[in-house]
Amino acid sequence: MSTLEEYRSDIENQWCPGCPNFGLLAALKRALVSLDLSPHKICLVSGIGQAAKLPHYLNCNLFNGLHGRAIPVAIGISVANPTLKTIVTSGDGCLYGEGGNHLLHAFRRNPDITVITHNNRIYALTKGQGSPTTRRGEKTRLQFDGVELDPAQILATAIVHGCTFVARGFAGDLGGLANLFEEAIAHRGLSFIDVIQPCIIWDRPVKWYKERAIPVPADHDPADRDRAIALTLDTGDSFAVGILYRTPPKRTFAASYYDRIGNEPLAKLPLLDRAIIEDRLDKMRFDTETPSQH
Amino acid sequence: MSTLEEYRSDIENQWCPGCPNFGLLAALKRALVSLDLSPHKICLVSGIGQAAKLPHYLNCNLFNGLHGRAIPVAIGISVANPTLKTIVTSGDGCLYGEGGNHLLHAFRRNPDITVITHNNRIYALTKGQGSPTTRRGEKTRLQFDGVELDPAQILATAIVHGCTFVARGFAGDLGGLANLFEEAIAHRGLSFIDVIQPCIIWDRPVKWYKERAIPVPADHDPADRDRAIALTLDTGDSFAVGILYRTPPKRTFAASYYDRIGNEPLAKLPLLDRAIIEDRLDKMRFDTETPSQH
Amino acid sequence: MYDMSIVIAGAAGEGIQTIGEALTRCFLRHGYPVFTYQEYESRIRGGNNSYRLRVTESPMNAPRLDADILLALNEKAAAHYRSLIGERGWAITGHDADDQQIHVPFRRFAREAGSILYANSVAAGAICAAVGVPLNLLVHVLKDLFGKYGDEVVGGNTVAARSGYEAAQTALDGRTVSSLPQREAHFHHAAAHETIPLAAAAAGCRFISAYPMSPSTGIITAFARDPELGVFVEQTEDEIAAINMAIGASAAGVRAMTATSGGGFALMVEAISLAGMIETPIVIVLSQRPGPATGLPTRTAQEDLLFALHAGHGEFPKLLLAPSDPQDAIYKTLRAFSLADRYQIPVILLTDQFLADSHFTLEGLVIPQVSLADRFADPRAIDEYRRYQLTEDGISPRLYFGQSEHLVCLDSDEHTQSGHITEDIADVRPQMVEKRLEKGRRLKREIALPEQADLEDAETVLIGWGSTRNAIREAAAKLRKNGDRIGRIHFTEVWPLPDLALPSGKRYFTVEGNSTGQLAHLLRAEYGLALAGTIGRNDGLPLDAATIVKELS
Amino acid sequence: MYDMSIVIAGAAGEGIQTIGEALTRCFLRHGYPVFTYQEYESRIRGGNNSYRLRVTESPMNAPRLDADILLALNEKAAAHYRSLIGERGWAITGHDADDQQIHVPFRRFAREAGSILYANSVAAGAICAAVGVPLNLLVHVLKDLFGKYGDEVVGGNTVAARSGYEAAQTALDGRTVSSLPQREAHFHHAAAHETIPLAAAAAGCRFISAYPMSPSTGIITAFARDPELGVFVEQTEDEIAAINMAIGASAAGVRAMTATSGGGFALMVEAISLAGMIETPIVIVLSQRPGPATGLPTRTAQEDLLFALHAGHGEFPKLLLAPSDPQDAIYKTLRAFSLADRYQIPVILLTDQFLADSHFTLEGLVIPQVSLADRFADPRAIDEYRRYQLTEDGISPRLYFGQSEHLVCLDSDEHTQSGHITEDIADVRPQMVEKRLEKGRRLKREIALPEQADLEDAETVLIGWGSTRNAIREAAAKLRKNGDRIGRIHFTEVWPLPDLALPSGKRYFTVEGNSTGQLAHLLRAEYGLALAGTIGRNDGLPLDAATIVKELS
Ligand SMILES: Cc1ncc(C[n+]2csc(CCOP(=O)(O)OP(=O)(O)O)c2C)c(N)n1
Ligand SMILES: Cc1ncc(C[n+]2csc(CCOP(=O)(O)OP(=O)(O)O)c2C)c(N)n1
Ligand code: SF4
Ligand code: SF4
Ligand SMILES: [Mg+2]
Ligand SMILES: [Mg+2]
Repeated sequence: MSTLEEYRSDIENQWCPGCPNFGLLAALKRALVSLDLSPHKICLVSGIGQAAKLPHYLNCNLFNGLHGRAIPVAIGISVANPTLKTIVTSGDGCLYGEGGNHLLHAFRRNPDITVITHNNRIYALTKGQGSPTTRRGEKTRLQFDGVELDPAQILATAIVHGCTFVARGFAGDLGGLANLFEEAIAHRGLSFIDVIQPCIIWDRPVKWYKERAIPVPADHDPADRDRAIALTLDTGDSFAVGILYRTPPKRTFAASYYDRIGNEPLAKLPLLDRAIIEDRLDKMRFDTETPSQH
Repeated sequence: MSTLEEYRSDIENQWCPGCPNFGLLAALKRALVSLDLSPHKICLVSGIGQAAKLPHYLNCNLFNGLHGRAIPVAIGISVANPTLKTIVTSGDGCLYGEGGNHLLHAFRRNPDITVITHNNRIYALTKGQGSPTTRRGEKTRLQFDGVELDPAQILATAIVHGCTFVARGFAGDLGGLANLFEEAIAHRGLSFIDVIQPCIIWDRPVKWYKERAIPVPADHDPADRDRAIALTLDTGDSFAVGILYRTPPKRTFAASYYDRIGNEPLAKLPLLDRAIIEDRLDKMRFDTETPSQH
Repeated sequence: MYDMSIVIAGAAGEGIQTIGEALTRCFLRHGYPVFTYQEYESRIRGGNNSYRLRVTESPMNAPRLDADILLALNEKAAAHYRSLIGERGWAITGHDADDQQIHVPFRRFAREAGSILYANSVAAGAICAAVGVPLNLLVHVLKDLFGKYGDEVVGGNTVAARSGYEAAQTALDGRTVSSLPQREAHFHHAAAHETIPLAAAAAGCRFISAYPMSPSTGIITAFARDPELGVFVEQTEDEIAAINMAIGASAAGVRAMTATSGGGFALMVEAISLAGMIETPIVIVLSQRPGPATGLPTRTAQEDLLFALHAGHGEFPKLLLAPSDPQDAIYKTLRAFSLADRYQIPVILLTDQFLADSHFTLEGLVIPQVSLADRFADPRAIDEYRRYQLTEDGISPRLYFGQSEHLVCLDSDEHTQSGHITEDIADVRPQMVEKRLEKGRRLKREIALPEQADLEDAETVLIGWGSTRNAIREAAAKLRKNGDRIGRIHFTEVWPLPDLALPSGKRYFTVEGNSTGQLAHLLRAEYGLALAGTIGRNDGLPLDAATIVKELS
Repeated sequence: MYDMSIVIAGAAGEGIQTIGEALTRCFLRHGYPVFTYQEYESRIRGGNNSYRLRVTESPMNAPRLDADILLALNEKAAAHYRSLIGERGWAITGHDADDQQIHVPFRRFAREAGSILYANSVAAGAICAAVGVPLNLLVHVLKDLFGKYGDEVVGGNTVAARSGYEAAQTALDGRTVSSLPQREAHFHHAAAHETIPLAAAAAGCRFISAYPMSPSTGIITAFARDPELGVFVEQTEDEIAAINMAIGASAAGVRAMTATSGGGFALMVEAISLAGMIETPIVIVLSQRPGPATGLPTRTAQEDLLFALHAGHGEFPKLLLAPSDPQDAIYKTLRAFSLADRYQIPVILLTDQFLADSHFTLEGLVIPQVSLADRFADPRAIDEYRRYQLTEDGISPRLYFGQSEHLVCLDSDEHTQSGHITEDIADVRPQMVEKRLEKGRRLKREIALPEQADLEDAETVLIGWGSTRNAIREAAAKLRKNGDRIGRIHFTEVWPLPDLALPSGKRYFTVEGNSTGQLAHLLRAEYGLALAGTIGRNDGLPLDAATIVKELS
C-alpha cells in the first residue's frame, strides 16, 4: 500500500504561500496514493517555470529538464521503461509556448503518459508576461496595453487530433482534481489535463476563477466531439471542468516495437545476438568469384 | 496591369517533370496576375524542401530561409512592410513538422499573410520519409512497416484557433486552385490553404488523389465551425476541396502599432525624435537636491 | 576615501528593491555616486535576495561583496548574510540585537504609521540615520516615489521613515557609521539594460521580437513599457521564432533585434548561421548567466564567449561586442547596428546579469547622433539588381523588400549573385565563400584596440573582457598602491580580434567570470600569447576587486 | 601501379547508382579493392550527379577527382564532367563520339533487349569491356542484383550488358583501357554510415530518435530498415524533440543516440548543454556538409569542428570523435557509447557527407565484443542514493529511472548531490562546477594520441582530422616519393586534446575541409603550435591527394 507519507519531500518549497499550485500538488499525491503507486514506479517530468518545480516537491523519480521540452523527454522515458508511470507537469508557457510543437505531435503519437498543465495564463517565474493562454486584452508586465493575440486552444487541438482523454481541472478543487488525475493516470495512452491554476501574484484572484469553474454538464457525452470542442473553447468567462472528451484507448506509441521485443524496460535487454552482427558484417564481404563459363 | 510574363523566371526548375508542384506554381502566378499584383509588391517566403524552392520559379521578392521557419520570417516581413503581400509557400514537413509551433501561434496572431502548404504527405527532398500528414499505415523510405502515428489535423487546428480563412486545394485542378489563391490573398489576416500536391516519386499517383478530391458540398456554410471541422478531418479516403471555413476578417497582427505610427513600411520611418531620447536620458539624471527644511 | 557598502537583504516580495531605490536616490541627491547590484533567487516569494549599494566619493562602479551595513528584513536574511559584515560592519535588523546589530522594529513602527506596507520606509529611515543622510532628503525622495499613490501613502511613509530614523539614531546613540556632508553633483544613474533599449531606439531600431528569459527580459520590457520609443515589440512563442521574425523584419529594411540568454541563444544558433548566409543584419543581445542548461537563472557569469563566437554551422563573419558599463553599452549598441548594417552580418552584444541589473553612476550619459544614410543602395542607380553582387570588399549593394521595383532574393542555400539556389560548386561556391570571408577580414580592420593601461612598467598584466572592467581596474589600482607593477588590457570588442602586438616578458592573466578561461583560449589561438593563468569565478556572483587581489596574492 | 578512376555521370533518377554498384561488385569479385564516392545535387530528378569508382591494387580508400573513364548517361553530364578526363582519359557516351569518346547507344540497345530500364546494364557492359572485366562476371553480378525481380528481368539485363560489352569492344577495337587479371581476395566493402548503426547496435544502443537531414539520414534509415537490430526508431517532429527524447531514454537507462547535420545540430545545442548538466550520456552523430545555413545540402565539408566543440551554453565536458574510415567509425562508435556512459557526458561523432556516402574496401571489418557490465551502480550496495554524489573523479554512481526503489532525480538547474534545485552558491555551486570539470580532466587522460607518421625526418608536417586521413596519407606518400620530407599527424579524437609535445623546427600545415583552419585554431590554442598555414577546401568536394600536393607545391 502506497501512502501519502511516502510521497512527502523535505525539499523547501519555492512557491508563493497560498498558491493554488499547492492544491495541485496535493491532488496529484492523493491520486498516486489512491492508485497505489509507489514513488519508484513513477517518473515526473517537467520543463522550467514555477509549475515545473513540482517534481521536487514530492518524493519520486524526476527529470526537471529544459523549458518547453518535457514532452519529448517523457516520451523517451516511457518508451525506454514502459513499466514506469510517466507524468508531465509543467506550465502553460512551457507546454503550449516553447513546447507547443511537441505537444501537438504527442497527440498524434499517443504515448502512454499523462500531461498535466498548470495553466495560470501567465509566465510566472519570469515575472508576469502573457502566456499562450492569457486572455486577449489582459494587461501584463510585458503587454502593458493588453495582450493582442487570441488564446491558444490546446484542449480543442487535442480533441481534433484524437487524443483519447482530454480534461480540464481546477486547482481550487482538490477532491475533483485528484479524481481527474486518478482517471487520467489510469488511462492508457496520452491523457491530457489542463488545470486552471490561478497565479495569485500575476493573475486574477482564485475567487474569480472559482466563480467561473463550472462542472461539465451532467448530460455531456464525452465521446461527442463537437460538444467537447465547444466545451473546451475558452470564452474567458466560464470554464467547463471535468472530462471533456474521452474515447476508448487506442494503440499506444511504440506498441509494435514492444510486440517484437517483449514488455521489458530496454535497459534490461541483453546485448544483441552476436550472430546478427556477424551476419550483417558478412553481407558487406565480397570474395573473389569466378563464374562458371557458359 | 500585371502579366504572366512579368512573373516568368529563367531559373532552372529542379522539380521532377510532371510534378503537380508545377500546377500549383501556375495557379499561384495566375492568381497574382488576376489580382493585378506586380512582382515587386509581393514577397514569397519559404523554408526548405522541394516545395520551398517555389519562390525561385517566379519572378518576385523572395526569402528562402531555414527549414520550418518560414512563418516567423513572413510575420517579420509583413510587419516591417505592410504594403507587401507576403505569401508563404512551403512543404507539409516544413510547416507542420519542424515549424508546427510557429503555425499554431500564427493562427493566434492573425498576421496579414497567406500560407500555402504543398501537402504531398511526404518529406520529398530528403527522399521519402513520412511527414506529419502521411496516413497511418503508409509505408515510406523510413517507416518501412508503415507509419504508426495519426496524421496531424492542421486545418482543424486552424479553425479552432479562429483563423478566418481555411481552405483545402488540389494541385491537380489549376483553375480551382487559382481561384482559391486569389480569394486567400485578397483576404485580410491569415489565410491558410493546404494544397493536396501528390508527389509522383514517393507518394501515390495523381490519379488516386484526383478521384478523391471532392468539392466542398454546395450547401456548406463556411461559418459553420462544426461542419467545417468535420470536412477538414482527413479520413484518408476523400478530401473536401474548397473553402472550408471563413468568417469576416478580424483585427490583424500589429494593427495597434500601425494605429500609432501610421501605415508606412518601417524602413521609411524617420529616426526617433531626438527630444524623446533626451527626455529619457534626463529621467536617469539626478542632481543634488537640498529639500527645504520644514 | 569614503567607500560605504550597504546590503539590504530580505525575501523576494519583501520590497528590498524599494528600499534600495529610495536610498540610492538619497545618496545621489546628496551628491554621492552609488553603484547598485542585485542578487536574487529564481522564485517569486521568499528566499534570500539582496540589493547592494556602494557609495563612494567618485564613481567606482564596481561591486564590493562585503558590507559595512547590513539591513536584514527577516531573521533568515540576517543569518544568511551575517558573514558579509565581518568584524567591522553593522547590522540593522527587526529582531534581536547583539553588539554588531541595531534593532529597529520595522513592522511595529509601520503598523503604528498606518500600514504594514510602510515597513520599508522604516528600514530606509534607519539606514539614513546610520550613514548620516538627512531625514528630510529621504522624505523628499519618498514623496517622489509614492506621490502617485496620494497624500495618505506619502504621509504614512514619512511617519514611518521618521520613526525608523529616530530609532536608529537612539540605538546608535548619536553616532553615525560615517557622516556625509552634502555635495554639489550631477549624475546619471542607469543600468546597461536600460541604456541598450534607448540606444537601440536612437539607432533607428523599430523591431524587437523576443521570448522572456532572465536576465535579458528587461530589454524587451523597456521597449514595451515605453511605446513612445516607437519600437514594435513582440513576445514570440519561442526563441527560434524570435530571431527568425527579427531577421524577416530586417530583410524588409528595418533595424531589428532580439535579446535572450544562454538557453534561448542556443535555440537561435541556426538562425545566426542563416543571417550569416543571407547577409542580413541582426543584433542579438546575449545576456549571460551561469550554466550549463538552466543553471543559476538569476545570477551572473561570463561563460558564453566561445559559444557565442562559434555559434552557427558553417563559416561566416560575425561581430561580438561586450560592453563594460551602461555608457559603453550605448556606444556598443550603436556600433552593433551600424556594423551589422555595413557588413550585413549578425552582431552579438554580450552582457550578463551583473550588467543587466547593476546601476552605475556616470558623470554624464550621452547617446551620439545617429545617421541612417547609406544603409541601402540607391535603387535608381541600379540597373539589374543582384543582392549578392561580387565586389572587392565582399559587401554587396543592399536593397530591402519593396524598396523599389528591384526584386530582392535571399536564399539560405548557397546562391548565385542574384540570390538563387545554385549547385555550381566549381565557380559560384568558392566565390561566395570568399565574399563572406572577405567581409570578415575588412571587419577585423575596424575593430578598436583593447583598452591598455600601465603596460610599460607592468610585470603582471590582467586581461579582461566585458562587464568586469571596473572590478579589474579597482584591483589593479589597489595592487599598484601596494607597489605591485600591474597593467591592464580590457577587451570590449571581442571578435574579430584586432591585430595587436603584446609586449613579451610579462605575466599575463585573464580575469573572467568562468572556470575554463575562455578569453585565455582565444588569446592563445589568436595572438599566440602564453598565459600565466586565469582568475575565474563560477559561483554566480560578479568578480570584485577584493577577490581578484586575493587570487593574485 | 594499377589505379583506375571511373566516373559514372548522369541525372538524378537515371540510375548511376545501380551501374556503380554493379561495377563495384564486379571489381571486388575480380579481386580488386574499390573506393566509391558519390556526388549529387539536392533534387530528386535531373541535375548533374556522379558516382565515382577508384580501383587500385591495394586499398587506397581516398578519392581521385579526375577520371580515366567517364561514363556519361546524357549529353549534359558529358559536357559537365568532360574536363575530368583530361587528355588521357576516355569517355563512353550514348551520343556523338570524338577521338576521346566511345559511342554506345545505351537506350537503343536497352529497348532491343526488351526495356528502356536495361540501359544501365548496357552502360555497365561497356565499362567492363573498357577496363577488361570479363562479361560473365558482370552477368553474375546482375543476377545477384536483379534476381529478386525474376528471370525475365535478369535475362533482359544480361542481353543488354552483352550488347554494351560488345559494342564497346568493337569501338575500342580490341584494346581495353587496361586489362585486369583476376586475383584471389577477400574484402569488406562498406560506408561509415553503414558501420556506425551496426556498431551502435552491437554496443547495446536500443534507441534512436532523429529528424531526416542529409547527409545523416542514412543512419536512422539503417536501423529502420533492419528491425532485427532491435533498435527503437522514431522520426520526430524536429531535432529538438529528437535529442530530448533520446536523452529521456538514456535517463531511463538505455543507450540512445541521434544523428543530424549542421542546421539540425544547431537546434540540439541547448539539449547538449542539458546532457552536460544532468550528466546523462548521449551520442550525437554530426554529419557535416557545407554551410552556412542550408548551404550545399548534399556535399561534404569539415566546417563544424569549433561549432561542435563549443556547442552549448555554460561549461561542461564533452567528447568529440572524428572517425577516418568505416572501420575507425566502428571503433569510435563503441568508444562513444562507452565513454559517454563512463563519464556521463554528451559525445559527438563528427562525420561528413564524404564519409557517409563513400564505400571503402577493407581487408576485414571487425566489431569488437562489447560489455555492458558496470554501466550502472549496484542499487543493493547503495543506502541513500544521490545521483550527483561528490566523488574524487567527479563521476557519481549512476542508476536509472525504475532500476530499483532508489529514486533518481535529474535537474537542469544547478542542483544538490541529490539532484534537487539549489540556490546554494557558496558551497554547492562551486563543488558541482568542479565536479563536472574534473570529469573533463580525467577524460583528457583517456584520449588517444593522434596517429603520427614520419615525424622524425620531416621538414613539413601535414595535420588533419577525421575523414581526410587517407587523402593526406596518399599525398604525403606521393611527396615523399618526390623526395620531400613530409610527416603526418592525424587526429580522430579531436576533443579533449591529449597532452602532446610536437617537435619544433618543422613547418606545420593543417589540411581541412574548411576555409578558416579550425583545427589550426585549436592547435594554436591548445599546444601553442605555430602553423605555417592551412590547406583548405570549400567547394563541397572531398579533399584529394592531388589537390593537397598541388597546394603544397
Ligand atoms: C529556452 C528558454 N527560454 C526561456 C526561459 C525562461 N523561462 C523560465 S520559466 C519561463 C516561463 C514559465 O512560464 P510557465 O511555463 O507558464 O510556468 P509558470 O512559471 O507560469 O508556472 C520562461 C520563459 C528558459 N528557461 N529557457
Ligand atoms: C533544421 C533542418 N532539419 C532538417 C533539414 C533537412 N530537410 C530538408 S527538406 C526536408 C523535408 C522537406 O519536406 P517537406 O517540407 O514536406 O517538403 P517537400 O520536399 O516534401 O516538398 C528536410 C527534413 C533541414 N534542411 N534543416
Ligand atoms: S508566482 Fe504565481 S504561480 Fe508561481 S508560485 Fe507564486 S502564485 Fe503560484
Ligand atoms: S520529389 Fe515529389 S514533390 Fe518533389 S518535385 Fe519530385 S514529384 Fe514533386
Ligand atoms: Mg504559467
Ligand atoms: Mg512534403
